[in-house]
Amino acid sequence: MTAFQYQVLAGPEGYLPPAAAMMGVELPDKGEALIEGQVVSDEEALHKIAEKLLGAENPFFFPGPLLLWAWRDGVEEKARAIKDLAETAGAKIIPMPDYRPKYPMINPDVEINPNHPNLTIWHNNIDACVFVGVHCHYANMALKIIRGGTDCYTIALCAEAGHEDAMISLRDAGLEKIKRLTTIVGDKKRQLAGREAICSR
Amino acid sequence: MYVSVRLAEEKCNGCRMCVFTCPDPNVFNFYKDKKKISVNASRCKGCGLCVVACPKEALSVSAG
Amino acid sequence: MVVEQKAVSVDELLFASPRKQVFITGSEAVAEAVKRANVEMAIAYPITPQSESMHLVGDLFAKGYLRDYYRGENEFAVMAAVHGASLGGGRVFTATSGPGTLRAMEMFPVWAGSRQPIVCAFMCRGVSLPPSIQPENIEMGMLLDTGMIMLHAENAQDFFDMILKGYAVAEQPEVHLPLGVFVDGFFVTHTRDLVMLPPEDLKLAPYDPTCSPVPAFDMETPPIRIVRDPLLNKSNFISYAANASWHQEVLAAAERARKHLNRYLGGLLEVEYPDASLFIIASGTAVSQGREALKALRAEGFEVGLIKIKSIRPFPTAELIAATEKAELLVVPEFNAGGWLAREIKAAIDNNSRVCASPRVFGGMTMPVELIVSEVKKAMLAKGLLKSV
Amino acid sequence: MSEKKINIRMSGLGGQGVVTAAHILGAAATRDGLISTVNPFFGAEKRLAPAESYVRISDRPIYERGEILNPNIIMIFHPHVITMGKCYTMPFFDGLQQAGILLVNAEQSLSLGGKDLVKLAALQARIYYLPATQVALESGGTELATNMAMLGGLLGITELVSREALRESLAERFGGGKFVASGTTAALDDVLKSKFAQFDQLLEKNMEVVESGRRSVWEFRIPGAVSA
Amino acid sequence: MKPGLFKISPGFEEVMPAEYRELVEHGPYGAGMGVADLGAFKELLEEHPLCAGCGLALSLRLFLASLPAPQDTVIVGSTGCSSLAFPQVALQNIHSLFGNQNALASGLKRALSLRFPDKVKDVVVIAGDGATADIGLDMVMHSWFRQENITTVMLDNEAYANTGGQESGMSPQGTVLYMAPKGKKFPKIPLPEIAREAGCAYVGACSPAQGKRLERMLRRAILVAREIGPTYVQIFAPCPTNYKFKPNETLTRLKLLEKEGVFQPKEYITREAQDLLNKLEGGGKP
Amino acid sequence: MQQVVSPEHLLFEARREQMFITGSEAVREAIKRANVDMAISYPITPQSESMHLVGDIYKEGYLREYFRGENEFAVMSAIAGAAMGGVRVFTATGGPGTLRAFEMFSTWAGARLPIVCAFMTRGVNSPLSIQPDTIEMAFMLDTGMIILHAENSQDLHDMLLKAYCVAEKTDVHIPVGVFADGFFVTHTREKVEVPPADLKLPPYNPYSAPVPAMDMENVPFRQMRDPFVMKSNYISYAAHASWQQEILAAAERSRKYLAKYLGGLVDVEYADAEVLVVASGTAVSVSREAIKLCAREGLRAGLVKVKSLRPFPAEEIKLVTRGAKAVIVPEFNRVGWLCREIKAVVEDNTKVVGGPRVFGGMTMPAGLIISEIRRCFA
Amino acid sequence: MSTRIITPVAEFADLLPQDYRELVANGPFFARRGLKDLGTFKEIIEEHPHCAGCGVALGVRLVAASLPAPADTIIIGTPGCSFFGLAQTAVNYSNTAFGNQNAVASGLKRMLSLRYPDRHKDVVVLVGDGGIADIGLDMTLHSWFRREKIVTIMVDNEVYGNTGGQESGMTKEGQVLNMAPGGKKFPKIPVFEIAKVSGCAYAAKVTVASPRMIEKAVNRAVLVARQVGPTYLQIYTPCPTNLKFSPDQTVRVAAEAEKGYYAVEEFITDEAARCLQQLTTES
Repeated sequence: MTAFQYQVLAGPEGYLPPAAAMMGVELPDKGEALIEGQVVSDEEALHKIAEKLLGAENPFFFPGPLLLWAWRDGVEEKARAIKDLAETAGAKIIPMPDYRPKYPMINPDVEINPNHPNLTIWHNNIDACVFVGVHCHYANMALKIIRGGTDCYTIALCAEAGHEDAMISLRDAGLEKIKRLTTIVGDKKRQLAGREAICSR
Repeated sequence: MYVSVRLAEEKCNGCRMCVFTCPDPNVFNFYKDKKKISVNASRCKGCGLCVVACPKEALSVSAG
Repeated sequence: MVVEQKAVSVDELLFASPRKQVFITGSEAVAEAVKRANVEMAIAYPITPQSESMHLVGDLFAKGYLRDYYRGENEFAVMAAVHGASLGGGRVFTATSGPGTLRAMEMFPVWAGSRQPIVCAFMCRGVSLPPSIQPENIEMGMLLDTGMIMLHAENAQDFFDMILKGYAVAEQPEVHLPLGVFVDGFFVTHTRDLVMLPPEDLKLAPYDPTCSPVPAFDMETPPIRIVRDPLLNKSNFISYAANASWHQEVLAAAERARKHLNRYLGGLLEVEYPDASLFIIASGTAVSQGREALKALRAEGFEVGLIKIKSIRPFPTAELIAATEKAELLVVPEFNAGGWLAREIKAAIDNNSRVCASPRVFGGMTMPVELIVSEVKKAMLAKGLLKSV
Repeated sequence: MSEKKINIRMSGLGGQGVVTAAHILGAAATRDGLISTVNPFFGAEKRLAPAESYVRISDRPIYERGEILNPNIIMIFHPHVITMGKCYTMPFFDGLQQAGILLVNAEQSLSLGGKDLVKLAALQARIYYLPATQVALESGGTELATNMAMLGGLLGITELVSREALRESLAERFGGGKFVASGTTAALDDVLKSKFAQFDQLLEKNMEVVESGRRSVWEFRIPGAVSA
Repeated sequence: MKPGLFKISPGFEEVMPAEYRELVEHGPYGAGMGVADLGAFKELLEEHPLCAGCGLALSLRLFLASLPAPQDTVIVGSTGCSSLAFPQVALQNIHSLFGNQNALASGLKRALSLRFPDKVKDVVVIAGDGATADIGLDMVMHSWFRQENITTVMLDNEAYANTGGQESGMSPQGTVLYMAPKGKKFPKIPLPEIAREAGCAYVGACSPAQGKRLERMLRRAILVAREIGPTYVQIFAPCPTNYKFKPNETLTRLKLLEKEGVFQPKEYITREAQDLLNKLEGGGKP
Repeated sequence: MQQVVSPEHLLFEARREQMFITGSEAVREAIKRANVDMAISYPITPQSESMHLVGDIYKEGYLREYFRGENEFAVMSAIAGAAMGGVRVFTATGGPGTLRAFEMFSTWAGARLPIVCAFMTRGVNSPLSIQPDTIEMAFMLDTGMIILHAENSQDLHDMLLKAYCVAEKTDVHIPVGVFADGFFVTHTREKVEVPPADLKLPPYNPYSAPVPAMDMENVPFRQMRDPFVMKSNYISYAAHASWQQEILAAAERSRKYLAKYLGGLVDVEYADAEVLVVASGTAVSVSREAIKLCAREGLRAGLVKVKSLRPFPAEEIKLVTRGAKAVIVPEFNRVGWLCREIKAVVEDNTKVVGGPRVFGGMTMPAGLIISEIRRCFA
Repeated sequence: MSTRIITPVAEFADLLPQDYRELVANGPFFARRGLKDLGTFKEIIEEHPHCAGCGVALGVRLVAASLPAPADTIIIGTPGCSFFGLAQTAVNYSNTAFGNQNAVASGLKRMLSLRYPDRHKDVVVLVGDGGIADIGLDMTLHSWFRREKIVTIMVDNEVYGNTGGQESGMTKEGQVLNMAPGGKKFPKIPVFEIAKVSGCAYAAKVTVASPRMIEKAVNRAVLVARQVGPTYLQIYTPCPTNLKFSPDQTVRVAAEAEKGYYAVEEFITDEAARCLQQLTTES
């Protein structure tokens, strides 16, 4: 093990930061997740996601093509679950319908592009975001660029092995895990609301 | 300040020669009911191919 | 005729099932691997010493193990066609050698950049000029920075295993990179050797294109509006940064392969006699020659160890630093004139004056065990570790 | 003695002459005995796609290369650079140095976002407008002289190079036959030259456009900004 | 070459190997020898390692005997069986890479034209079917498009023979060879016709079964290439080793294939080339 | 009308004129004075412009032959043919073109052809990029060619002329690649000093080459360029290996000529500084800027400009870095091939800092190097 | 493709950007649209950075609008001007290295035939003259020799447009361009004639001045390629920028060429003719 543990924190990380994988951050095994470059249990990560989403001023979900188009069985269900999650977390949604470098410009109000995701982040002052349904290659690119040039806190709900350049990364994020996350977010929100209610009393 | 195509709608007979000669997509839209085209000037590069193609002299390229 | 095959996991195929010993050439070992790899399509172009393996793959096609196979018009075209087939979302195989590798050079970074899990066997030989069909692995020195994963097989057994393991590593969604399995031509391809094979009625589970980090090209996977792989359209800082980030992702993918390589290969390198103060470090056939030298030297009472480097990309830098920490002398025998492995090792470890970048033979020459033995002794002498030879 | 170095970033659309303008400005600076390097950056795009070029002018040797990330002066040749995001950087004034200058080709002031103006004010930036295309059409008879008007506008703000040097550079660029333009630029050169019967006429017209540009530039006061 | 260049320096006559002395005394340089004189002069090709009964080797012999000006001919080859014989050829010859022969010849021909503007230097490419029709096809055709003054000769043995007998683009449809385990899926590449369309002033197709015809076609091709533009000769010589017939059947087989119409000799000549040939061959000389 | 003068006169004695030109134009100015017989071109950005300009001087009569080939592999083959025919040649390419023609470069070296080729480096696919990146140089290191890396247009101009002088030496006679970073050099306009246009290098003499020209005018006639060593046995393998060693030896012999014409394989400034920046190409210029700015903060860093990558100045670098506390290697590519080279020759290579690295067309702000320098001093 | 892949998930449908909503509502994927409907449907080509009056852009647009089954079409391209119109296309589009398009298409077509044996997946190569006739000539011809079932379309602008206007093999003889400073020395490469003898089952030579002919030829080329073998289309798409004519004259220049060396021509083998006949009868 390396003595120096690289931390994947919100940026801006600089001109051309290295990919976290190049700095020794490894993707975890099944049942585990990453928080800021550290391997943790799935459950811990789910709670941390809930905390970050609820603590954010302007959280956004960025669903990608795999989730936007009803191309195979199971997508619609998962999409409903994500929508539910976003609503529960009080997050807005901006889609990433494709990956092309768009000409002549994107409209950062309504879309996000993996080649310059920072534009959408800057434009909308997004301080926390969730990637879901994006092919891993493009998600990794986007997460790295976001970390390089913005201070946005990134969360990846990956159906495959996860993403080191997200501050929190889940792997094998299927329907069950998403629903569990929604439950946690909902519970936490109620707790917070309760606490606020107590405070304001 | 920039050039783009302008339509004199009254001259348009809906032949769509402009539609077939424009190298750029969706600059011209065709309305079947009106039998007329419309122009999306923001997408036009002002080459003038449609002006040459138009049999009714309904199109011109000019600065806006 | 074709054997009915059951699709199983790589673990079951390679680690759990009983193996049977056969006496075959390296080329035959390739065919045995491809037979069990559930490959859909292969494309071939003749070049010595690779041809034989692709003939045998052709035979597999004729028998029904593969679903398509043809001879392309040249290596560049073959590597492009394999790329197209891979874009289409299926598992592919091809092989080439020496000048063929160089002719197709432009395609390798393309494979890596577009994240295609193509497995290609490279039967290394000399490159022009002068032409030579004989073993030599200079081409590996030229491929180091293509972004491909590079494994160097010592013998036919390695060759067989590394091709199958290659698919298992290359197709991991977080890796999804091309993988080259390199062997030294003739020394492996044409040498008959004992190889342990798992049953032929088992094959790898099929490739699943829907797990790919990039969409398959079939108009069945969203997004439909996609260009592979784009010239980032705007010429501006943002596009350059996106391009750079794309490249970093390719490097990162190779890093992620380490974990899987460790698991399937049992480490990126292997050490014999880890306590030795003097190591022979090699890859490919030079390892086998090194093993013989090791025997001879240890018989004379020299405490020599051996480090076999299996993965050239990613390179086992940390493992090498650890393994050589206490070593006083490192002898690196190679089958090429450029000495790329010695350069890699020198760049990877500190106090690199410990590295003796020899012996080097090339042009098809064999590396006699005696040559390594005498180089080791010469190096010891120079270091003052030995009084006289 | 400290180094006097000016970094100028010119952003426009392909065909507007940002490359040519940079070349003429850099060549003029060289004639004035200063050191200059000029480089364009363009992709494989075509006309009316974003194009940018960079001029560095100094009294000392210049070593750095490539894009100018921290310009003192930004020249915007086309409002689309701002309004349609056709620029190299986001926002279009990204990297502008303290007390930098913006020169924009537009007929009237653009409605820059409130946040942009706040940032520019904090930088103590100065914003200038110039209807360069209009000036080019009126004084030069062709919009292809927009770049000359922009150079004029620049000289109207700051005397970076002498009028004589500029004139000589122009003469060399369009008359000498020594200069070889690439691709599309060469095609546009031909159009430009075809508009004028004689070289002298072309030169004089260009200088007229420069003068006219110099006169037509005006400063936009950023509301609430502290004067630099 | 300069007249008189090819002689042994005084004092060394005795020590030179016999084959060189023979070349000097009875070689074909500037001697106007042809196929009819074979056996009566020292051939340009020495002992070589090609298989017994190899039609390609016979073609190469005939080819070398047919050169109108061997003393000023540089040949360019490519990887394949023919290249095994090349080191034994008493002409300056180049083997560069597999398939790049016509590009290399283009550069060479132009360089020699620069250096020897008043002399004819024949640059002749002679390569196998794989090198010409598969891996090198673009460079072959572009030398034709560019109207390079070179002659391209294909030794068509219908297979990649040197690498062990793989199907090539020139193999007949249906043939089972390595890399076509279910039989070749498409017909022989119609290169003579493509050559005709691609700008060759003269195209010939022949076989070593008729040496005189081969000589006529090759000479025509070289003469036309000097004056007009690119020319192409395709020499049909299937490989006994890989097509698995007896070495002594090579020629009978060729004759039979021709009789059956499987192999058809061809000549496509542009009008301009025909005019030139009429002028050159006016004397009735073949 | 040009007068033939000695290389020494042309390069070092003749009075130079100042021009404000791009790197592409600097190529034209060099070729104009290089007495080149023949050039062959194929379009690829950012190289095209230089070969257009070479086409123009062909039309003006400075060259005797010029054409566009069908692809880079064909062009490099045709150039080899011309060189074997005994004339002086020139061509250029970049990025993907380099890789497309890749097989030819070791062939040039193996055939002992003194070809001079300019490489305007750019990114290679995928993804597609036409922007500056030096990764192609990593692939080229073991081709047997001499590899020079130009810092700017002046270097590009001078190195091309000097390349002919080195490449054509009988004891060298191998190809020389002059590499320049695309756009950063090719498209940047700056002051370049050139010798008078009415002077040119002496012509190439094919009969002083270590291998015969292929013209049927010199001996031997029975000469194949370049054969499979025929017999499959120890003797022919040894012959093949010896041939390769001769190519390596030729590159070694070029050291003294490179030293003479380039003034050394490396340039060193402030050799005694605690922190050294080692770089090649455009990265040298950026390093100069960084060192200049650091000096204002009182941080004195030195500079090692590597001009020749092959042969590699291993001893020079080993010596000059021996006393340094840290060695910084900034690069315009993702893999850090120069850093690898440096690490392999610096004995205690833990002091080598690989980076900053930028690529994909990105500019390297001097600030990136400055922060590394600061970190090393800290 | 199934209709599902372009069907947005209900939850996110209203979040899609405008161009996608148009594609879904009014695209050519499942409603058969032809050239005659241009202007009334959302095209699969998007806004692009080609020069004003670009013939290549016009050619690419007309081809895209003519595709008989865009929902199951994959376009393979190569670097060059043609790329720019296609980078935004609403079908799968790939370009890898210059000139290798027909090799990539060969592998892709075969793999798709393996993976979707009961469906037509049209693989269309859409590339400029440099990519097809110069650097990629061998791969073009060999895909024809091998009888690959792919469509090869050349948009012939007679120049390397993207690298700044160099002479190409398809440039007319005598034309002065970069890298041909003394004028091009040899005639246009007769790719069309070569296609006829190289195994193409259908070939056509058209220009952007005849859009309806382009549509007919694209349809025939795609249909024949599905069932019979390789097909080739050569479309004259003149380049105003490098051949230096006014951009409003592109179609006129093409029309003029039709009267001479670019006369419209169709080549069809008997087998392909029978195939088309049968398809007409069936429909």
